[in-house]
Amino acid sequence: MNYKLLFTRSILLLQICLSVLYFSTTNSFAHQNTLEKVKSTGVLIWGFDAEGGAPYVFHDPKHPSKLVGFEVELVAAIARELGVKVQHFQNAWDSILLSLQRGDFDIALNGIEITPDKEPSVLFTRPYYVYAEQIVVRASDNRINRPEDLRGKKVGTLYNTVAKRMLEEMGEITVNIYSGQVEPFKDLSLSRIDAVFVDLPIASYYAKPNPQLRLVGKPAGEGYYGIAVRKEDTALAEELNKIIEKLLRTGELQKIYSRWGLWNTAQEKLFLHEEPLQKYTENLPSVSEKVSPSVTKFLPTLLKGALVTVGISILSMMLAVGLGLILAITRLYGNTWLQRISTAYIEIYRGTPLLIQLYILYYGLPNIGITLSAFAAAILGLGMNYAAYEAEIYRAGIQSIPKGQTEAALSLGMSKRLALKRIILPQALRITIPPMTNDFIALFKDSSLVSVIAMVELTKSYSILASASMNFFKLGIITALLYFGMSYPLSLYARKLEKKLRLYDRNP
Amino acid sequence: MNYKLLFTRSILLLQICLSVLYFSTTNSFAHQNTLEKVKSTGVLIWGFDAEGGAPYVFHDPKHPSKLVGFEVELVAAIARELGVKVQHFQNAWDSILLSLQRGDFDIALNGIEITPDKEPSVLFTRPYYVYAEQIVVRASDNRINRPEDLRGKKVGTLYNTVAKRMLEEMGEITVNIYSGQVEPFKDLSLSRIDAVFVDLPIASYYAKPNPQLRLVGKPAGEGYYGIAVRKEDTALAEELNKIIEKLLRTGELQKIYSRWGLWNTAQEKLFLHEEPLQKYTENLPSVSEKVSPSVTKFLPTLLKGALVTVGISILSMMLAVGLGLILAITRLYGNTWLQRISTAYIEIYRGTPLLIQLYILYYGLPNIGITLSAFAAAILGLGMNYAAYEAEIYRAGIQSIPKGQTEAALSLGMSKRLALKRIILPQALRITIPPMTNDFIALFKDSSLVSVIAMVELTKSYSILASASMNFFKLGIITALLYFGMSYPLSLYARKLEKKLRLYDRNP
Amino acid sequence: MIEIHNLSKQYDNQPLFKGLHLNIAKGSVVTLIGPSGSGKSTLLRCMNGLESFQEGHISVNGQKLYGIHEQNYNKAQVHLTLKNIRRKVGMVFQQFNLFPHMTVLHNIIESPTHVLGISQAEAESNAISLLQKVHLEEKAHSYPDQLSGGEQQRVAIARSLAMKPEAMLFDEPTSSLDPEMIEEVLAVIKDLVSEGMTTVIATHEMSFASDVSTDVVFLERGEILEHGSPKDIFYNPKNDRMRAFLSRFMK
Amino acid sequence: MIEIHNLSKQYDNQPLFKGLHLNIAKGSVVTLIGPSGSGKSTLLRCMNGLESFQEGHISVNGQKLYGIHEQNYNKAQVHLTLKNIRRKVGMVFQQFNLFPHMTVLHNIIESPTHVLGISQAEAESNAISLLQKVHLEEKAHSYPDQLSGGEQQRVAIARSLAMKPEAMLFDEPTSSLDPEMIEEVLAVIKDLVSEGMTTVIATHEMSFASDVSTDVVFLERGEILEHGSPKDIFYNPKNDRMRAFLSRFMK
Ligand SMILES: Nc1ncnc2c1ncn2[C@@H]1O[C@H](COP(=O)(O)OP(=O)(O)OP(=O)(O)O)[C@@H](O)[C@H]1O
Ligand SMILES: Nc1ncnc2c1ncn2[C@@H]1O[C@H](COP(=O)(O)OP(=O)(O)OP(=O)(O)O)[C@@H](O)[C@H]1O
Ligand SMILES: [Mg+2]
Ligand SMILES: [Mg+2]
Repeated sequence: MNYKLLFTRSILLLQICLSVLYFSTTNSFAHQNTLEKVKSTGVLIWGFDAEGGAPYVFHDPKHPSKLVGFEVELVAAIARELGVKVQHFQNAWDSILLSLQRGDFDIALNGIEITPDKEPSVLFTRPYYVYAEQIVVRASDNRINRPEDLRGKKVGTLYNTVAKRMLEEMGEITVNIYSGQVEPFKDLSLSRIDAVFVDLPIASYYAKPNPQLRLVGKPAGEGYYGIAVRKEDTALAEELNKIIEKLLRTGELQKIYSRWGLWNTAQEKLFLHEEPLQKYTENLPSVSEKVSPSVTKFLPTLLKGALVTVGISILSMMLAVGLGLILAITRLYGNTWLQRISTAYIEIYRGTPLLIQLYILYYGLPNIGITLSAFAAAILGLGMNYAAYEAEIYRAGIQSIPKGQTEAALSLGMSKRLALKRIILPQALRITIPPMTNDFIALFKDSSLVSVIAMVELTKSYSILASASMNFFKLGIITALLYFGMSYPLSLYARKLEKKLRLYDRNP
Repeated sequence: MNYKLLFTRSILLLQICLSVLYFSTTNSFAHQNTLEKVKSTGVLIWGFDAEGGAPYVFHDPKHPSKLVGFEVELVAAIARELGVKVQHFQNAWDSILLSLQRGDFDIALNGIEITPDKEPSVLFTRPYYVYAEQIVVRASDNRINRPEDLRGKKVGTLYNTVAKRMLEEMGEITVNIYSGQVEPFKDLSLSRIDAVFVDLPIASYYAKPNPQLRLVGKPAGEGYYGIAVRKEDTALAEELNKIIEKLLRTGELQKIYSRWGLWNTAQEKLFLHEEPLQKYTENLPSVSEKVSPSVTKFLPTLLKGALVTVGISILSMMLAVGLGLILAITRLYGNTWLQRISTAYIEIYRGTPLLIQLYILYYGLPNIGITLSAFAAAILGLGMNYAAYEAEIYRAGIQSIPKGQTEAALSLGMSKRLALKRIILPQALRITIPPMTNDFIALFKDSSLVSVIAMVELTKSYSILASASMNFFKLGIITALLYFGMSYPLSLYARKLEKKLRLYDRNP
Repeated sequence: MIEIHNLSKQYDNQPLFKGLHLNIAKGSVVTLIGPSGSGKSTLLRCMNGLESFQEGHISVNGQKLYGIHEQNYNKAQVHLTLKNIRRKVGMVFQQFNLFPHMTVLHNIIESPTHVLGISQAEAESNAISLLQKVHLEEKAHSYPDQLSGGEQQRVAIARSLAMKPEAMLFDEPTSSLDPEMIEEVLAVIKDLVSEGMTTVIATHEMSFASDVSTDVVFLERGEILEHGSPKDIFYNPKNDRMRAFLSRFMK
Repeated sequence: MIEIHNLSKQYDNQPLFKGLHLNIAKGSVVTLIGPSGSGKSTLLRCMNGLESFQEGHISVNGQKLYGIHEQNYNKAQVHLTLKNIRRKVGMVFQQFNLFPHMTVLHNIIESPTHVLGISQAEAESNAISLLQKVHLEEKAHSYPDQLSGGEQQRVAIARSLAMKPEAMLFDEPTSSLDPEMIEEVLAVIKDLVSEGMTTVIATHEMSFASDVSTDVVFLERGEILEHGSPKDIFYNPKNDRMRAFLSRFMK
């Protein structure tokens, strides 16, 4: 339930959006010499994405309005060297280079890897950091020793990280994306996944003290982060190169990285790259690529999440319907003991929070040797919880049918079972459709609870996308619409079914 | 919905508890000379509470297994001066001095105020920090200028802070406790509260950039934090005093505090207190006070939270029942337009997340001039949401009654309205009791959502207590039992009512 | 008192009445006879406004109910008309339709206290005397489902009479009654008639019809085949169809 | 075929039957008559095991149902006994109890196809011929709530007969029927009797009872006051109470 956080943010952002409407200024000086502009105005505008950006750039948890991170300190040092102040420009990570081209800010510095595919659109400075990723496996598992061994395995990682991107690029890997840093290691210990692939510091913190886990292979996927500027800003890039050189030589860069626990021997390589990795080009940028980042490109991911939500909801509702029916029938017609058991089941499952039930299923059962997959635990947890509610609805429905109907069926030689199946339940169904529809719709939303056990459903997808793009409000509306889009057809279908089952002599 | 967080923690802690069972060692050398023990073993055991402890001691959000905070650095410096290593001992804040006396650790250093009431039980060193709290009000509000002016006002603060304790000690103040740092200032702007009273740094970050708010008065409640040791450890205390002196003189203390944005001129006063504020006493400690911290003392707070949950649930259920009935009746008997409106209401309120509805009520309506209290917004939000569900249940109930009943009533001269009230609804009620009970029980748990709008109900109370005491698992069980304790009597009553309303010729 | 003018009604495009006329004078006792499915119950339900019809109008005590295809049909007006009609006209259903959640006594006093505003005490004493009339005083505190079929039928009659209507519509009032009870109910109805009550009864009990009625109407497939005094109808039927229908009674 | 031995039953400590004995021979047609509330319906329901009783036993076709206070009462056994009894004994209820969610045709074929395992096609052709017998073939695809009272009654009879029972219990089968229909149903029942069907009928229609039955049982307050041939009972009643009850019929 990231709800709270999400919506605190979305409301905040709504307010931000509104104030932006008042104070918005479009930067129309995009293509003048940026270095000159920076020096004359005394302000360096820095583009970055603060969400999910620790330890790069992130909101200080104790003072959420304050940004911290090694890149914040790096940019501060750069600005100091330039003799200017820093102005922050928050931008969705995915569209950061587009915004840079459009002229929203002067430099983009936010863990942007120096790769050839970016060469046509922006200019990079010399690298300022060498990054790497680490594999963690179970101590007893000898199968995985290199990144290549991850193929065909189930690997956990964190969302919005280089590691995740690397895994997805490797292909043939089932990637489990977590938002918490504890859960992937827990699932690894429980053999639910085969390996964890994350930033080395995280791997060290969690896996090293745990005797069940071990780090294997050298940190992989070494690469370089550079500062991106617009292609025409060669002067700015050269100035930045000089500053990086200086910060390296004076040891200030090392100090900053050490403070964040990020300094390692790999960083020595920074000294090797006195020239930018990429050659300057004198072409002017193509203006054709200035597409504003659109929400529609997030739709596939949201729809995938919605699909998971629908899948989980439908399967667990099926379980709830079946089990609920059994519970209702044993409660009504069973012997004293069966009645007591089903009554107890109903009271306990209704009376305790669903989340506790999910946790016991997913993290508790492994203690007695039953390790369920996240999907199975989600279906079981939701289904068994809702079964208690459905049982009561069915009981009410069955009890609303006049006894004469059962008597007529029995006197025609039907068994109690057959009478229930052919005569009572079909009539009861119509009365139970509206409350069942209620529950099914509520289930769509309750199913977001399963995100705690590493399932990426709609709310989780929203959360991932929103924190990656900062589009909380727009995405929030789309997500709400998607939820509505699930429940409304269900309502319509239920209404139609109800009409079809209409018994003539009932009230309107 | 702090659920996720809470239960991630509670499971973590369950595991911690279990491992503690394996590795637990009881410190049986409590009463030997602690300074000697520390020096001979080379380990200083430090007691603290890491939850809700920013910027004192807290889990680094990027590496949750790592502790950070200015006190961590301070203790590191002290240990370095002593020539020993630090061993961490997590302890509930409320029982930290009891545990110190019991011998669980050597020093307690965790924002513990030097106050006379603690004199009989522990020994304090000279102060290591001067703390203060700041009042924030609306810029337009001239009523409050000093802490004394807060009397009779509604004041927002954060849970588990000195400011909260100060407000509660002042008395005659309605204290609103928030867990997020943004919301109190938002509520202050909306005139829902009259002032915010929090740590100066937080006040500065949030209120200074907001033209609607201003800081008034000098930072209040200035006081001193000291290191607590056992009463007999005068040697240790003197050693610590020397170290604090040294850290002050060399400027290292200032450096640590500056790094955390905690240095201010008030800290100069630290130089004035070369002697401990409290005189050493030579009495041995009384062993009689070694009571283990019991969960029962949290019960009153939990019960208070449960009361709020029950209150909110009952009131909003009453609203849901009333409004749901109106919706069901207009949907069944209203003219085309009324039918459409109530159908749309039902579909929209069922189809969209409750949290969005709550946010719009509480933070959205003020934009059009309607400012609801948290309590009113909670009741309205939950009630209006559940009304949509109840409406469908009532419709099903009404439709299950044979038309002959209405016809008989009409032919006896009753109006449609009277027939509905006296003949149809009483019969429908019985069928609607089980699904209504379902919803009422679900409401108990859904009502925890209102904690986002500064209501302290059961889940929130749990969250506050658990983070204050680290008793996640025990308190979690108690909380689940309390929820069960609310729903079970309701179930019993519903069953009794059902039996009373039993119509003879129905199925069992 | 009740005038049915050119009544046309159809169920699912299946015509039942095709321009039916009938006048029921104040104080008369009209029995509707005819084979099953001929439209007796439907005609009674139309008179009480429980069933709408397509054309024609029914006037009760001067209050006019129009068919929904008529020009004079006015939805707002219907509401008021129905209220007035139903205050004056009681109805006893073939399936009784007692209120299962109320005791016999409460079934009876419900409408007098809530519609007419009669005091609880007065309504109860009225109810008791009505229950005595139908020999059910000892079942006053039973629930409908604890009663036999005939007992339920008699409660339904008492419940209708408690509203002191000016006209009563009975749908097969004697079908669940034993012969003795039929006598009793007959006596009750005769009493009512002597007090000027207009009564319409759908029945299969020819002897009951011939005993009690001033007019007999013979219905077949929604048409009035014959309308006359019991003597004319039962002992001198003009119509062959009628004669065949009555053959068993005539034996 | 049906033997009732020392039957005692009470409702809420209100005794109804106090040691009742009755033997119903195979192929006989027994009518139960008596005032409303005398226990006719209850007696029928006991024979079909729909109502439990405190003492005595009822044996149908050799299958014995014991009172719940009897030593021989065995809950597990009851289940099997009931199944056997109900396969052989059909019942038509006073309130019809048609299945409202099924068409007339489906009401009739439901049990034959699901209990007896007869094919859909065969069950349907049986059903159609039964509907023809009760003159309702054109209502085969209507729902019960679209039928008149008499039509529902006839469907209920057809539904029971579709199970080809060896004995039939009718609770006021003619109460909603018009005189012609009574003839028809009588003919149906006579047919059944000639095929060896044992029949028990609770009725208020004395002429029907005297026409059709081999035995007449007069019940009053749960006691059998008289038991004999129709001739004896109707034309030579020994009992004063009976004579009073029959006075109207005798007229
Ligand atoms: N469920 C019940 N609870 C209590 N009393 C009942 C119940 N069912 C029936 N009775 C009583 O038992 C008596 C016999 O009822 P039963 O229905 O057998 O009468 P009946 O002979 O069929 O009457 P009728 O001719 O009116 O149908 C009646 O006095 C009735 O009130
Ligand atoms: N809701 C309905 N939908 C369709 N047809 C209906 C409906 N109600 C009644 N009918 C048909 O209208 C005709 C007249 O029904 P009605 O109930 O008035 O007959 P009746 O004269 O009262 O018969 P009975 O003596 O059997 O009670 C019947 O053929 C019946 O099937
Ligand atoms: Mg009828
Ligand atoms: Mg009966």
